[in-house]
Amino acid sequence: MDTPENYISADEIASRIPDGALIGVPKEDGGVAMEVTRALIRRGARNLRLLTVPVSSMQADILIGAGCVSEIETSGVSMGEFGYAPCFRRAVQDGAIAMRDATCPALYAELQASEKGSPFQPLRGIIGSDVLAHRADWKVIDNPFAEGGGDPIVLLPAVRPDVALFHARYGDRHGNVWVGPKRECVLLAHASASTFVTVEEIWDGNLMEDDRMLAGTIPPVYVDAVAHAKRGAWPLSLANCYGRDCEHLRDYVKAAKSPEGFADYLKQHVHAEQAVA
Amino acid sequence: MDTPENYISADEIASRIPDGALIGVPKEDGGVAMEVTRALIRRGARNLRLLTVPVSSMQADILIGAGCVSEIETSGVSMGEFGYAPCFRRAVQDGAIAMRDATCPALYAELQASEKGSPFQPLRGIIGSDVLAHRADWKVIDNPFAEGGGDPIVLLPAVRPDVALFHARYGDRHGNVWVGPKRECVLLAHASASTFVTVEEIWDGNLMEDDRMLAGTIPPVYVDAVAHAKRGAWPLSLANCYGRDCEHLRDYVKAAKSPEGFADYLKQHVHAEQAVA
Amino acid sequence: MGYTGEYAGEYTREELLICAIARMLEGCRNIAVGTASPIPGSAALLMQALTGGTSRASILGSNIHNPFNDGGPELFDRAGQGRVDAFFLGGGQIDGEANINLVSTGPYPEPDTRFPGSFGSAYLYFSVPRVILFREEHSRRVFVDKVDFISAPGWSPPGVHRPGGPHALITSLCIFLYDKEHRRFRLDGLLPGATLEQVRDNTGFDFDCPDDVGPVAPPEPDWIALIHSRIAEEISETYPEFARNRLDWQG
Amino acid sequence: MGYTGEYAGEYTREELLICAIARMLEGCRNIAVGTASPIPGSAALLMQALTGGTSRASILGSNIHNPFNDGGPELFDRAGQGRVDAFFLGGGQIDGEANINLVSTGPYPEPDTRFPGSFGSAYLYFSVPRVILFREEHSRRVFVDKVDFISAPGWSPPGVHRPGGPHALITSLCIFLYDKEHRRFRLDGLLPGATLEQVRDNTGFDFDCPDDVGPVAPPEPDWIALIHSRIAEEISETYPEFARNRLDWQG
Repeated sequence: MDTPENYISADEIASRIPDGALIGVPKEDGGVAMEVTRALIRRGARNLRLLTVPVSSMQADILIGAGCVSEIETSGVSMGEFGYAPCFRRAVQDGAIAMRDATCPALYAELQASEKGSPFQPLRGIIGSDVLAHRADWKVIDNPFAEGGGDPIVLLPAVRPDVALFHARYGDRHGNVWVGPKRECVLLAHASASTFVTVEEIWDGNLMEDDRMLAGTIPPVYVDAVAHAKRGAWPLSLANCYGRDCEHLRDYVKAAKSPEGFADYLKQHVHAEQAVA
Repeated sequence: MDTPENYISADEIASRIPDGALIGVPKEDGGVAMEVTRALIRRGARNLRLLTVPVSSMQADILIGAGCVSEIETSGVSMGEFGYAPCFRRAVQDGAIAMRDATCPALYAELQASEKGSPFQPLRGIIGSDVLAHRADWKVIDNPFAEGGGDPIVLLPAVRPDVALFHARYGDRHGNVWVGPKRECVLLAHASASTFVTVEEIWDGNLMEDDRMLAGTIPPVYVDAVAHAKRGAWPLSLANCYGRDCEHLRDYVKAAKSPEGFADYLKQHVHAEQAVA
Repeated sequence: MGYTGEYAGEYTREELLICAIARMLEGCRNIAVGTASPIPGSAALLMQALTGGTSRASILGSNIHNPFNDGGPELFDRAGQGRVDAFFLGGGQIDGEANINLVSTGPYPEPDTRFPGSFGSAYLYFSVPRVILFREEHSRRVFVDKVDFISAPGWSPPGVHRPGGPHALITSLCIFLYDKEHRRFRLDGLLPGATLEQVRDNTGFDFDCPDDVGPVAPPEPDWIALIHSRIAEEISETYPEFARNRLDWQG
Repeated sequence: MGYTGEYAGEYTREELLICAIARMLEGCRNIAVGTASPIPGSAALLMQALTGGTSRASILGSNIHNPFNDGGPELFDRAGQGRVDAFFLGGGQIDGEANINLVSTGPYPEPDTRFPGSFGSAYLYFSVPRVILFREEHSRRVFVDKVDFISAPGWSPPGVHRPGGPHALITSLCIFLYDKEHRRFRLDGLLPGATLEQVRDNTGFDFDCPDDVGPVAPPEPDWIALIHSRIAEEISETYPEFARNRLDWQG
C-alpha cells in the first residue's frame, strides 16, 4: 500500500519539534523513533528536554552527544548488555546537561496525572531516597486516609510533554496508529500536548474498524502527524518485526566513548544518511 | 474447538462467589456476565455488594429484584431507552438496599487506586455536590501543588472488589481471556482480589502469543476461573458479536414493574433456564 | 417526551431542536454525547458533517462515531484535560442556579422517586466548558426552585477549580442561556407555539427575560435535508427507534 | 564479571549462583526479573520449571516468559498490590545498611562516575517482600560503608509504609542474608575458593559473621542438568550471549 497522502516525512516531524520542547519518548523496546532522532540531529535541534518513559538507551545517548539536549528526566540511560551510555555519562560528569533523576513508576505517575488532567498522583515508596531529596517538585504529605495520622506518601505532579514521539508498527490512511500492547505509547499520546509518530508499515483498511486491532490503536484525536519510516527504529528493535542490530550498537558504544569517535559516527550514520537513503 | 478442560461452568462460578462479596461488574456494553447473574439468583446468593463500573442496567436490576443485593455503589442504574430500572427504583424507594451514589470517574479512580496499590487517587470536580456530601469515605484536601493554598480537590480511596465478574469474547486453553478494547474489564481484573470470566468462544491457540490479540488479552495471572457460556451476555449485547435482545428487555421492564410480574419472569427465564439449556 | 411529527406546519420539533443545538456547538473541536441523547447526538453529528470533521462527535454507545477507543475512563480523562469542548446533561430536576438532580426527589437516601443516578455529571459539569442542559419536559416538576439533591452544582465558589459549567438549557418550550456571573438563566428564545406566559407558568424558578424575547430561529433548510439523510443514517446506528420514529428514517 | 568456565572442578560459578538464588525463591508465586540480569533470570526460570509453573517467572525483555502484557506500568502496579513476591536489584554501590546506589559516585549532580540511574529501585525495594541484591564484583569500590547517593534505602523508619525490602546479597565471593531488625548483613555462606578473610578485605562495610560460616551448598545435580537444557534454552531468548558463553548453550 502506498504511503497515505496526509503523511509527512521524518525530517518534517523533526522540523515540527521546536527547540526547547519537552519530548516524551518510550523505552528501547517500546518503539523508538530513531529515524526522527537522526533527523533532529541533522536539523541541529537545541535545548530539548527529554522525558524517558521510563528509561532510554541509544536515543537519549545520541541526542545528548549531538548537543541537542539541555535537560533529561529519566530513571536510567544505559546501553544494556553493550555497556554504559557513553555520551550520557560524559555529559552528566561534565555538568553539560541538567539531571532530573527519577524512578520508573514516578515517571508513569507524572504522565498518568497529565493523562487524567489531575494535578498529581500519589505513589508509594521513594521516601528516604536521594531521588526524592533532589526533586523539589515532588511533595510528601501524610496519607489522609491513614487512621491516627502519619503514613507519609509521595505526590508526583502532572507532567505534560510538549511532544510525544515514538515509532509504531502500523499506520492507516485515517490517521490511526497501532502500537499493540505498548501501553507506554498510549500513555504518552494521551498525556502529551502533541504526538508525532513514525510507522513501520501502512495498514490497509481502518484500524479503528478492525475489532482485533482496536485495543492497540491510538486514534487521530491524539495524533498530530504521522510519517512512514521503514525500519524507523533501527538500530533498535521493533517488537515482532525486527530485533536490535547488535553489531551496530556495539560499534556505536565503542565509537561514542570518545568525542572524536562519536563525531565520526554522526558523520557516517546520521549526516550521510539522507544521501544513502 | 472443545471447551478447555480446566474451564468450569457458569453455575460453578456462581457457587464460588460467596454471599456478602463485593462484586465489580462492567457497564452494559462492557461484556456483562448475565449467565452467571442468573446462576447467582438460582443459587440464592445473599447480601452481595455490587460495584458497577461505572453504571449498570438489567444485571443490577435483576439481582436487586431477586433479593441478592444488600448494597450498591453506582453512578446509575437504568434500562436506557426501555425506561427506568424497576427493581432498583423500588428497592431504593423502599430502603431495601443501601445506596452509595457515585459519579463515573470516581468509580474508575477507586479501582485505579486499587490497581496500583495506592491508597487513593485524586479527582477534580464533585465539590459542592450531594454525591460528595453523602460519601464519608471520600475526602477533600487542599491541592498541595497549588500556589498560595486553597484549591480543594477530592481524594477517592482505593476499592478492591472481592470478585470481578464479566463476559469476554474469547478464552483460550491457557487461561487467557480477550476483552479487546474493553479496558474497564482489564481495570476490573487488575483491581480485584479475584476474577471470574465467562467467554463467548474458545480461541484456538495462545492469545498471549498472537501479536494482534495481545493488547486486548487479560493473562491468567489475573484470572481465577473461566467458564464457556455461549450467548453469556444475553439478553444484553456483546460487542461485535450480537446486539441487545430489545424485545426481551422491553418485556423484562414491563414484567419487573410489579413484584408479581418479576417473580413470573424469574420463574420463566431464570429458574427454568437449566432445564431449557 | 414522545411527541412526534409535524410541527408549526413547516418543520418538526426534532429538526428545530437539532439545529438550535448545533448552532451552540460552533467552534467546538470535540463534542461528546452521553447516554439516552438522540437529539443532542444528532446535533453533534450535524456539526461534524457541516464542518467536514473539524468538529468531532463522540456518541456514547456508537462503534463508528467515536474518536475514542480506550474504554470507559477515557472520556473523563479527556474532559479532565480540557479536550472535550461540549457535553450534554439532563436532570430529573433542574433549578434556577443550574444545579441538576439525577438522583432522587424527596429525602435521601430513601426518596419519593429514585432516578437512575448522577452518571458523570458531578465531574463533567466541572470540566467541560460548554455543557448544554437538555430536558424536553418543561414543567414545574422538573424546573424547580431548588433541587432536592445536587448531582452537580451549577456554579462553584471562588477557589474551586472549574473550567466548565452550564451554557444553555433547552426544553420543549424555549431556550435559556446561563449567565455565569449572576448564576441565573436568561430566556433566549421561544419555540413555535410557546408563549412567555406558558414558560413562566411551567417554570418553578425565577429567570431573567429580555423585553424583546423572540422565537428560536427556524432550522436552516439545507440542514433539514442533511438531518433526514446522512444524520438520520448515522444516528440510527445508536438510536434506531429514534431515527425511524422521529426522523422518518427508512434505512 | 565475565568469568566463565569450570569452577571447583565440579560445577561452574553460574550453576552455583543460579541454584543458590533459586533456593531463595522457594514459595514465591510471582518472581520478576529486571534488565541485565541473566543469572537471576535463570534462577527464576529454574524455580518455575521445578514448581511446574506454581512459581511464575517474569523476565523483563522476554516475549514468552512474561505473565504480564499490559506494558510498562504493569510490573509496578502489580508490585504495589503485593502481587510480586521476589525481585532483583544490583548497585554501583551497596552499603552495610543495604542502601543501594545506582546513580553516581562523588558529588551530585556533577559526579565522579555516573551510573545509568535508579530504574524502579526506589519503588520496588519498598513493595517487593523478597528483594535479592545481586552484584558479582566483590570489592571495596562496590561494597562501601555509606553509599554516595541513595537510590533506594535499605530500611525505613517506623510509620513509613514498607512491605518490601532486602532479603540477601549475593556476590562472587559469598552470600549475605539481611537482618532487618538490626539493619545489617550477616554472612551466610562462602563460595568455593573464597575465605572469610578475603571477604573482609574486600568489603567496605561491617557485617555480622557466625562462628561456623561454611560453604554455600553445591548445586543439585539434577538442577544442573535442567540449567543446561531447558533453562539455557529459555534464557537464550532474552540473553543469547549469556546462554552461549556462560551456560554452553548450543541451540
